[in-house]
Amino acid sequence: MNDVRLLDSALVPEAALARFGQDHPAAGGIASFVGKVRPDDGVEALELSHYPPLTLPGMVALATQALARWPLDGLLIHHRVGIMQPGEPIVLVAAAARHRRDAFEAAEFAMDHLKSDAWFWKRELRAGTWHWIEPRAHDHADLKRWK
Amino acid sequence: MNDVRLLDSALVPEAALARFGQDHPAAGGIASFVGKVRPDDGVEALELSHYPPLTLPGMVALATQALARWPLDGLLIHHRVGIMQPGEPIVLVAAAARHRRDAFEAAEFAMDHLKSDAWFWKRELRAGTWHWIEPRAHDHADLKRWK
Amino acid sequence: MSIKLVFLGKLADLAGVSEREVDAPLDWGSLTEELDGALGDAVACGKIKVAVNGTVIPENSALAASDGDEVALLPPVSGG
Amino acid sequence: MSIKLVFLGKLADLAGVSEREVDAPLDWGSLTEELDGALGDAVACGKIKVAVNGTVIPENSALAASDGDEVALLPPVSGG
Repeated sequence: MNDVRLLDSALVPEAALARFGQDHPAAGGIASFVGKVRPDDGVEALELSHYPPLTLPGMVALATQALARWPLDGLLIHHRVGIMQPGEPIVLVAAAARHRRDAFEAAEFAMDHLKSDAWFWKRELRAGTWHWIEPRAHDHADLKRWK
Repeated sequence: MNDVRLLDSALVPEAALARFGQDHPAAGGIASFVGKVRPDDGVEALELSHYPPLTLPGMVALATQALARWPLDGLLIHHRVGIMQPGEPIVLVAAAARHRRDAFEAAEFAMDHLKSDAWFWKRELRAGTWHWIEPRAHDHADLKRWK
Repeated sequence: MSIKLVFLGKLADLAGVSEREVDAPLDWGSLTEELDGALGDAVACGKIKVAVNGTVIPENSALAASDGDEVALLPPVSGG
Repeated sequence: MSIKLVFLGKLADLAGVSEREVDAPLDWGSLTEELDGALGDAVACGKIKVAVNGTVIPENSALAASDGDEVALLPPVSGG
């Protein structure tokens, strides 16, 4: 029902979405989101690290929560770890549902939690130096929508 | 910037999304929605008709409206006309933006308007007979969100 | 001296054709007289909008089409 | 008689390694004594969470790890 993965090599959203659509032929709609490394701000590379005992289990729990909250046919969460170049996909979320509002909400819910409530640590390479990315106040505002 | 089309043959969401992503390399995220003919309710086929002097111009105006309302890198609206089988994609909407909230909202805005405020007439084939689909009260509630 | 009437959605079913030529000029009164039976009823009572040459007119009663115009009869669009 | 300490995110940079063995048993007091310099400061003051064998403990002060345990030090996750 759910398809939750950590990937240490290229994430190809189109291929994953095509498969997800085939896996849920009865869903009236699929809402999805692809997040990419922004090719601006002088960022030369992004590295995501994770902690295996927590990160994937946390993502699986997130998917289970979404499925309990909205009537979904299925939820897909694919997240990269490792070093990525500007323009590369970092995350793909897709929600299949009978009604489009449910699909949209579940996909946004998953994205908001992945962005600020999942066990990932990020650093950016700028001008040849790695910089760790701190939490942002804005992320917590995003999470409050779902309380 | 915008890519708005009426298609009278198969819509392949994955291919269109891959192209859209390439067209907007600087967008941090792309939110999208695919709506399909639901393979249930005994529906054997769905036919969408349109009126060329109004339908595509209305979709183009919708995209322009979305671009004026959210800071988007681009908006894609591909909509089928003609006869479709259960499981076939009817519509694809995708919004590319720097911030994911803008992308999600613009995609939902476009879907809500396409579903109830665009010049399409639909009929379903059930048990060998075509039935025209009437407007639904729920659609107007969906539109009110955006007033 | 003719006008092209275009029937959309279920009106095309009721008319049996998707378009028909009618004599110019045409106003809302002569249009509803022109169309009889179930088609006439649907147009008169059915929340129909009217487009002239690709522009929806604000009030059906303001219809004033002349030779060469295309008049489209648009039933409410289908829900999602 | 040892415990595996795992450093995540910027703590791995400060520690210079991603993991280190320390003597069992380990509580929050002996852990903060064990880590010195910038690493010690970051752990003591930095809103760190602690996981023992893959489960985050509710209060760092309740840390009580014994031989064979894996103790992970988790700085705040990065924003989106």
